[in-house]
Parts: sequence; structure tokens; C-alpha cells
Amino acid sequence: MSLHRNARRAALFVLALSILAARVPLRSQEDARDIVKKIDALYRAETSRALVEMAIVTPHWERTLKMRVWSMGMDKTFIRILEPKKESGMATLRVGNEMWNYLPRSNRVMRVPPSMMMGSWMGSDFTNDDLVKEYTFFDSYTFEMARSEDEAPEELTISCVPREGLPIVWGRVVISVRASDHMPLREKAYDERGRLAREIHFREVRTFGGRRIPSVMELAPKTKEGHKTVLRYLEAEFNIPLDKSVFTLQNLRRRSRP
Amino acid sequence: MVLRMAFRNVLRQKRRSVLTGLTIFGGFTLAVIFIGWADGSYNNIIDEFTRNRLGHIQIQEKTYFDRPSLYKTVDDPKAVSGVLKGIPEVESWSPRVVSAALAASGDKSAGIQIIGLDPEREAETTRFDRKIVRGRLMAGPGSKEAVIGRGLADILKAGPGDDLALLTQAADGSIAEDLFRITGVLSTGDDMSDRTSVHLNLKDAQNLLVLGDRVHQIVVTVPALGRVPAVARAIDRDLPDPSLRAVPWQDFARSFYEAMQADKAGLWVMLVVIVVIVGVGVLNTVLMSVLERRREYGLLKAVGTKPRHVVRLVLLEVLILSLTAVFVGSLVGLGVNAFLAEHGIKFAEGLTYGGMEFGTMRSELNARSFAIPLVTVLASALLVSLVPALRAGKTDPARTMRLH
Amino acid sequence: MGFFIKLAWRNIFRNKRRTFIAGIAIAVGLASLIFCDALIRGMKDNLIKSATASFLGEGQIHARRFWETQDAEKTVNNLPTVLDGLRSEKDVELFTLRTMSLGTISSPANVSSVLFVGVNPETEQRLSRVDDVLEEGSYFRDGGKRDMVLGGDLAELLEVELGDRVVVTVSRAGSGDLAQEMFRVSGIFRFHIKEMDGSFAFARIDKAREMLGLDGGAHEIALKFRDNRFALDPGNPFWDTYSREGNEAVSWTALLPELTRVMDMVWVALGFLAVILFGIVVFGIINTLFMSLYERMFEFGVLRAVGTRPSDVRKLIVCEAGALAVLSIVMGSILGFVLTFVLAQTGIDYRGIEFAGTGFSELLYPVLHFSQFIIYPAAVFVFTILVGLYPARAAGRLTVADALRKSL
Amino acid sequence: MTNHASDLIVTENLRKDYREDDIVVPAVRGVDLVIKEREFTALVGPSGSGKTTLLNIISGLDSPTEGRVWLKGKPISEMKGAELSDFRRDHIGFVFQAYNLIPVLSAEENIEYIMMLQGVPKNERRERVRKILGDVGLQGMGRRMPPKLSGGQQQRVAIARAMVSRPGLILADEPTANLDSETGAALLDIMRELNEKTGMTFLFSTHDRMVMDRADRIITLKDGRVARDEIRAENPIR
Repeated sequence: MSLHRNARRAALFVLALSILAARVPLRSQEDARDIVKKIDALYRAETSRALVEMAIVTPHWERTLKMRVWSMGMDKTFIRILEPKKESGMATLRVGNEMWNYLPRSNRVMRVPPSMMMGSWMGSDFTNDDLVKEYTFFDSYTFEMARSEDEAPEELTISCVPREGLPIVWGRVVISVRASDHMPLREKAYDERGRLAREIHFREVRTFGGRRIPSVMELAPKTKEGHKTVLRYLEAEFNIPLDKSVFTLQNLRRRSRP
Repeated sequence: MVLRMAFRNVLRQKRRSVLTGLTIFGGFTLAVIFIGWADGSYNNIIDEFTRNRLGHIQIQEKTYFDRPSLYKTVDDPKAVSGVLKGIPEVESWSPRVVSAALAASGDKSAGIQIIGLDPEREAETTRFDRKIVRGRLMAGPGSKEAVIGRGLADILKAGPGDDLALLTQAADGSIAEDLFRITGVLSTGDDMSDRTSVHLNLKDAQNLLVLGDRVHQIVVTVPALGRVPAVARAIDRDLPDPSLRAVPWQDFARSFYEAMQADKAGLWVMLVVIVVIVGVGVLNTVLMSVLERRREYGLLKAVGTKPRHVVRLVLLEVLILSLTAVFVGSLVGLGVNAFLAEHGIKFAEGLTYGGMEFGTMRSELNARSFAIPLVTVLASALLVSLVPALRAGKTDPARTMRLH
Repeated sequence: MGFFIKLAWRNIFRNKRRTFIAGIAIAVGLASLIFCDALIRGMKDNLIKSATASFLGEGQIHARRFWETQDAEKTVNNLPTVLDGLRSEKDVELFTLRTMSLGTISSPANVSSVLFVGVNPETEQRLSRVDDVLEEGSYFRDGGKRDMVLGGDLAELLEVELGDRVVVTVSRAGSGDLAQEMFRVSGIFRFHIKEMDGSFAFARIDKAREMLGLDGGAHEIALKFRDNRFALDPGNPFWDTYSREGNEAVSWTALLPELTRVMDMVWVALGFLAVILFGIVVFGIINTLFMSLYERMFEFGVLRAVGTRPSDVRKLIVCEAGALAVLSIVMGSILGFVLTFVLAQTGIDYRGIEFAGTGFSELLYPVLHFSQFIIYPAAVFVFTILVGLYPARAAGRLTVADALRKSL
Repeated sequence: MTNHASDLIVTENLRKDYREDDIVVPAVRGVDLVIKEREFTALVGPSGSGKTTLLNIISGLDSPTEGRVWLKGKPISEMKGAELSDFRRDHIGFVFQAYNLIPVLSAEENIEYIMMLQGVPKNERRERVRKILGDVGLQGMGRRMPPKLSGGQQQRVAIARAMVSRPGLILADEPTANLDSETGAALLDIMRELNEKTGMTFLFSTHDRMVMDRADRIITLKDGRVARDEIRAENPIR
């Protein structure tokens, strides 16, 4: 009955990318709630298209994937893997809570059982959980300004506590942003006992399609030694016209790029 | 002299001797059969249960059992094979690869467990071939054929002839997917595992998972169940890789082991009961015979025999009887056990389930099924005879002679 | 005949010591039979308990093919009718409703697949033993809607302790939509069974129904019968009665066929051993009776000499065997009862040094049953009489002169 | 062989061999005897002369290897099973050397036993028991169990039991062997008295001089043969 965790994680294609795409910096806002609200609001890009490189490091292997990602609203995502060669052509479609994979070798579409969507995406340290939670981040937490011990003078710290009863594992999430432009720097997730569980670093702010965002996001789970996932945006466009047909099973089955 | 008297007494009182002897003989022989049968049938049950799926010994990475992982592998199965070949008590072995995956057939999908195995080796080791309930075994390496559990076939609504797409993460981190053809459906009797298992040819599974020659476990069977712990230790000693361990079934099938242990404990209690009954039986006959023969002992005392010689005489008689009974009992017990070991008792014609054979229960021929009754029966016979023997020694010659 | 019974009875009491020895031998045999029967019952109960009492129940009702597929949509059909029916079944001691779904459980530290079970704590704790093997916390005592009781291995994997948050993800019945809920660990159990400790998580059934979108439905009704033998009979009409309208009622023996087979084998083995034991007891009876009768052939010789017919001597001996049997039966039944009763209270500690704490009942408790005091005494009586027939025949046939001469 | 009405026991060429392993031991080697009713006969001879064997054969307790026995004109050596038992019950009374009482029955019950086998009604049984206990001088001792009686008393009970069914023939195998001479003599006197009073025939074996003297016919056996058959003149009945 119990499946291998690593493989279960690998079995899932989960789009966590939009977290980053959504993190558009803010201009001076003092109130924590407002900072987060604006992040959240800007996060809601109507459509996006990006070229992303993902480097995964585990004690057993290291690898880098390159993929193209389309999104529409918060509930539609389409990913097609470009590199490496073995996985090229694999695609994932997510509409709401439903998820399908396209397997080019088998030329099959496989639905991911919903109960298995909690695993990691592509063997990375991102889980579907991240995605599902993040887009309701503003509604799910209460916020207050705080100070953290590793806070630099140029930084602001926002402490986010999940609202009671919501399906969130963290006891507290601490977001550090640059004081000047509220550009996210770090996000640390703690359990209720205050033990650090996961850390995300944001680096290399670049401009894509007129938006300035950190182009690199490095995630390190503190409970798993030697694991690290680094996402790097190579290209990104926001609010571009996209056809709804991108997010269909027909498109998923198509071998060539849409 | 006392010995000669004892012999003659035994021979003279034929009926009494035969009765006492028969009690000891019956108790001993039945105890021999009892232990032989108990050992045989319990080993049979355990053997069927473990051999069927898990094997008697599993060789795997030390922590694999508690926290299985794709990366905890036996890196050089050939070296391990070499070790196994060098241990004569190893019957056969079969390497396996295990990994979780997603499987899809038609529009159904499910989380499953890939089990890569060598069908021929596995048939020899765990009777894998007998568990097929529909279709057939997968063919050789590269055939990309799969045998799935019965419950999974239900979930996927798939059967022999259908395609099965598998998606998993390989050991190099890559996402692996491939299409297999279902050739068979199997039932192990364990619904849990039948709900999730997809069996592939070992090489196919290794290719899919990019494992090279690595495997996750090597399942070993041993002809004599009792030797499992010793063989496991022997394998453990010789394993080429210190990260590996040979685990006996007692460890990896713990709850089953404990259930069996509880059951066996019941048998031991029953054995104690048998010894008590035999002891009481011997006591009964010896005591009666002593009581009836007071006159004789009185005579012995009257002519000047020392009490301890009388005691010795009684004990010697019992010993002679016991030894004779035990000797004959050993022969009979050996015969019965040998017969039951050879032919068993058939209680259901050809009943098999999930590769387990249930039709026949056999005895086991082993030394302890003789040793335990031998010691207990002889000891209890002599022990319980001590009371009457002492009584006999105390016989008051004048009184007994007068009485009779 | 009456006279011979009287004579036999007096004979029995004439040589009290001999009678006592002979009686004790038979009594010990009878006591052994009673005790071993109780022991086998205890073992059987133990096995059944270990199979059913931890969680499974002695029987279950679920929608057809739910067990094989664990499809969340396959809920028990016509639940109210079924429940009404069960309430009126006098063989059913209690039942409890469950939802069951495969999902994932995550903590800040880890993720694991889980069998998420919604239970009704009030009935559940009377049926399953999860509440008995709690290592920490309590079994839904505090009424928190988000309470979760999970296995020790799972808690370790998730690195959670009492009060910690976990999130369970399952798919809703019908739509297959993702459903997630946060729970707080309120109890940690440990059966010392890997399969249970590593993959079970329990929540209140209301919460589970809400998550799964079941609206009062259930996947499984677990049953406990007044007599645990009830579930051993697959031919019982009970199963058919509840295997209607898309439901199937099955006993645990059908749910755990492999274990059932193993048990069948155990019973065959035990059955044979019981026969052997009976053989030993019969042997003891033969021996005892022969001893006490052959020593007294002179007496029978006297009886014959004064003109008692052979048939009357036979009668007398059979009566004596019967009298001895009655005496032994009384002694043996008392002995067997006391022995079994004491051990049924204290239990038999079978744990050797080689293994420590087990998940199941660690002691073996013999089980007293009134039938033990009917069947075995009756069997001993019959066997004693049958065995007595042989010396009776010999005494009937004996040459009186031989008997008189030899015995002197 | 002719049978006269008064011939109670007639034996014809009686032989008895015992087999012990392969050795044939002849115990009785051709005995022809006629014992008439009302005789009071002693069978004497050394140990192993065949006395007990002869008595056993006469009473049907043992079967002869050769020859025949008639008792009251009936060929007893040819009877079997229940017929023989009943015949013995009705026509022969027994007194043995020792231990011939049924140990679990009281003196009364021992005496009653045979009548019970014969189906004598209870009241009559009681009456006869009472009477015969008086005859053998054991008034008031009827309730005693055999172990509570002395050897002489036991033998008296045995005689009473043997006679109570009025069998016509009493066989006694060394009835005095376990008794001291005085008690033995007293027992013999009782037997003699009963013989005279009831006319029952007594045949007993003995090697007690005192007992022999009280007999009116002495048959001496030696090596399984009749060595001497002496009818004593002073026998008042003859």
C-alpha cells in the first residue's frame, strides 16, 4: 500500500511555477497586509508564458530540466518539457484540481489520481501543495510585520500565520522582502514548534515583459538533507493573448508545440 | 544381581510389564508423532506463507525494510549470487526491483508498485507462476509484458491483452514512462498487494528505472525452515557489501511470526500436558504394581535385602521397561513420522490458493521430536516411580507376609 | 443390574488408594482434554482476534467491489435500510460505520500516502482496538472536529507529535475533486504491525464525509457478532441477507483469504494433535482399567466359582468401569475447571526471550465453555466403558481355576 | 459306567495336564471316583498330588484334559458358560482356602448373594440368612464386612454362603489351611454337624490330620492318582 515517496513525488507533474510569476514587487507599503495583498493581486496575471530551467539536486543525482509553461487564470496550467531529450515532449495539463500527463513514448494521456497530487513535482522539492496553497495565500493567512533575527537593515519581515482550519501544514511562514521595493528575498516556513521546515531564496531580479521579478528561486527543505531545487526564468511574458485551446486534452496529446 | 532380578521380574510379570511398557510406549510414541507433526505442520504453514511471496530470507540494504527507497539497492547482485552459490543450504534465490509508479490503462489510472523480477527464478523460489489466475507469465527480457494483481485489474478495468502505461521516476532522477502489455492477472491471496502490484520482467524494470544491474532485494529460500536463521547469518557474514543485510522471515514477517509463535506456544503447553498424562499413567501402573507386590518386597526384605536395593530394583524394572518401550516407540514413531513426512495427510484435494499448497500436511523428521519425549518420558517415568520405589523399600516384611 | 451397580460402586470404594490412583490417572486425562480444548479455543480466539479485533471486524458490509478497488464512489447502498436491518439482528453485537479513502498526508517535514478512515469513535472503540493501543493522546475524547489518530510509524515519518498539524488530501467521491483538510494529531497508536502503524489515519466520520462529499454515506460497516464463531460460517444466511442491492456482506475469512487458509491449516494440525492427545488419554484409560481389573482376577474368579454367570461378571466389570469413570469425571471436571479457570484469568505467558512486545494479546487465555464439560466427560465415560469391555470379556472367559490359582 | 441314583459324583478316567511353556505337567492322571450322597469325604495327599485340580474339575471350575465328570447324573465336564454357572450356583457350594468372600459385601450380603443370583425372594433370603448365620454360630455378625472378621469367622461365612442355597454338594479346598488347629477343628465340627443335619454331601481337601480324622471317607491322592480309598467304619451314616 505504501508507495515510495520519492517515486510518488516524481509521478506528479505539479505546477509550482506561477508562485514566482506572481511575485511582482511593490512600492512602499508599510502595512504587512497590504504588502501581501499586493503581491497576491499582482500574482493574478491573466495569462503568462515562460521558459524555465529547473535544476534539482538530491544526494543521488543532479539534473536540469528545461520547459515551457503556459498559464491562464489561477486554475489552468500547461507545461511541456523541452530538455533533456529523454523527457522532451512530456506534457502536463492542470485544470483546477484535475491533472493529466502526456507520455510521448506510450503516446498516452494519464490522469493523475487527485489523492496523489500532494507529492513533489518532477522529483523537485516543490509540491503541488505549494501551488494549491499559494494562490489563496492572502485569504489563508493572517499577517503582521515582524522582525527576524537574520533580518538585514534593508529588509522588512512579514510573519504569516495560517487561519485556523485551513489545510496548511505550516505553523508560520515568514517572508522577508527588500524594504526599498518589497522584492521578496526569502520565505521560511516553520512548523508550530518553530522548527524551520523549508526555506526559499529569491535572487537575481530581472525584468520580463515589463515586470521586475526575482528570476531565480532556490528552495531547500530543511528536513531533507542534500535536497535543493533551483528554478530559473529564462524568458517570461505576462498578460498576452492565449487561446483557451492550449489548456485542453487535445492540445496535451499533440506532440508538437502549440 | 539386582539387575538380573529386575530383568526376570519384568519378564515374569508379563501382563503388568506389558501394561506399564505400553503406557510409556504409547505416551512416548504419540509424543514423538505429536512433535513431529506439530513441527511439520507449522513449518509447512510458515513455509507456504513465507515462500509464497516473501521468501525465507531477504537480502537488502540495511534500512530498506523500515524505509524502502529506490536508491537503497544491492549494487552488485552478481557478487551476492556468488556468495549464495557458495552456501550449500541455499535452495534458490531471486532478485527483485521495487518502485512506486503511476499506471494507466484506458482512461483509468492508479498508483501502483512495480515489482521487477525474473519469472523463472521467481517461479522456482516463490512459485510465482502458480499465482496466475488469468493469462500467462510475462516473457523474457525486452518483452515489455506485465502481470498485474487481481484488484488492480479491477481498478483499471484491464486484463490480458490490454496496454498498461507506467510513469515513474527513475534512479537517475529522470521521469520514466513506457508502455507495457498485460499478459496475466495474478492473485497472491493478499488483497492489499493485489490492489497495487504490477510485475515486470526484471530487466525491463531495471531499464525503466535506470537501475542498471542494481536490484532492491534478493529473496532467498532454504530447504529446511529451521535453518533459516543460521543460513541468514551465514549469508550476512559473507555479503560483499557492508551496507547489505540478510534478514530472516522472522524479522520481515514479524506479525505473522508472532502469531505463529503464539500458536506454537499453545502446542508446547499441549506437550506439557502430554508429559503429565504419561507421567500420571506411569505413576499409576508402577504404584499399583508396587502395591500389589508388597508381599514380594516383604520377602526380599525378610531374606535381608537392604531397602535401597529394593528401591533400586523397582527403579531398574521401570528403567528396563522404559528403555524397551522407548526403543520400540522410537521405531514406531520413526515409521509413522516417516510415513507422514512422505505422504502427509490429505485433507483437501489439490487445494491451492495464491500459489500456496493446502492439500497435504506433513510431519517433519527431526531429532528433537525424539529427544524431547525421550528425556521427558524417561525422566517422568523414573521420577514418578521414585515414590512407589521408596514405598517398596520401606515395606515392613513381617506385616506384609502376615497379611498375605 | 441394579445390584451389580451397587456391587461395582462398593468395589470402587473398597480399595480407596487403588481407586484414587486409577481415578486420578483418568481424571488427569479428562482434565487435560478439557484444558486443551480450552487452550485451542483460546488460540482460535487469539487468532480471530488478532485478525479481526485490531480493526477489521468480524464481518463487513460494503458496496460490491469496494474492497477490491477502494473506489470512493462505492458507498454502501440503501444505508438506512441496512442499518435498520442490522439493529434488529440478534447475532450482531455491534456495528460501526466507516469511510475509507486512499490519500496523502503531509506535515511540514514529510508526505506519505495514507489510508484515511472516518470513524464513529463511540462504536468504533468498542469494535476495534485502536483505542487500546494508543501510545500517546486520546481516542477522540476531546470532541475536536479536526482530531486525528494515526499510527506511530506514520507519525515518525511525518515527524509530528500530539497537537501537530497534518494535512490530508483525498479525492471527493463522484467528482474526483481534490479535497484537503487540516487535522491535529490527537492520538498516536501502535499495533506493532507495520501495515497499520505506517499507513492508517483516523478522523471523525462527519469530517471525513464532509471532505469526501459523502453526505451521510459510508464505505464500510464493520460488524462484531455476539459469538465469534458466527463469522466462521460462510453458509450463514446472514451474508446473503445483506448481500443485496449492490452490497456485499462478507466475513473476515473472505476478506483475509490468505490468513483464513493459514488458519485452516492450523486447525487441521490442531485437530490431528487433538486426536493424538485423545489417543494418549484413551491409552491411559486402558492402562488404568486393565491394571485395576487384572490385579483382581482372583476376585472375579471367586464370583465365578460361586456360580455367577460370565455375563454377570461382565456386567459387574463394565459397571465398575462406569463407576470409576463417574468418579474420574467428577474429579477430572473439577480439576480441568480449576486449571482452566485459573489460567483463563492469569493467561499463559508464552513470550520467550527471543521476542519482546507483540501487538496482539501477549498472553494466551484458555477459554472455558460448557460444552467442554459435556463432550469430554461423555467421551471419557464411553471410552472407559468400551475399554472395560475387554477385561470384562476376559473375566467372563477366564478359567476359574486359573484365576484362583494364579492370583494367589 | 453305570449311574446309581445315589451316586452324586462320578468321574471317569479323569486326566488333567497343565502346560507350562513346552512342558506338560500331568496333575491328575486317570481318576475314577464315585461319591455318594451324604458322604463326608476328605481328599488328602501331599502338595501337588492333584487335590485342588480334582476339586476344580469336579466343580466345573476347570475342564479335564480327558475323561468326564457327572454330577447328579449330569455331565458337568461338558457344560459351558451360563449353564455351567447356573448349575454350580444351584448344586455346588464352595469354600476356599482363604479370601473366598466378596470383599465389598457384608457377611449377610455374601450369603445372600447366591440366593439373589437364584432369584430367591427378598424376605425368604433374609430369613434363610438369619437362620444359617445361627447355624454357623455367627449370630449378630451379619453386618460385618469381611476384613472385620477373623479367619475362622470368614470361613464360617463361606460355609454359610456355600450352604444357603442348599446345593447338595459342598466342595472345600483346604478350608482350614489358614486357620489354627483349634479354629480349624471347630470349623470342621460345624461342617460335620451340618452334614448330618441337612444330609448335604461334603468333599474337602486337606492335609490336616485333625480334619482328616473327622471324615468318614478318606481318599488319598498321590501323583495325580488315587493311592488309597478308605471308608471308616465308625461313620454313623453308612
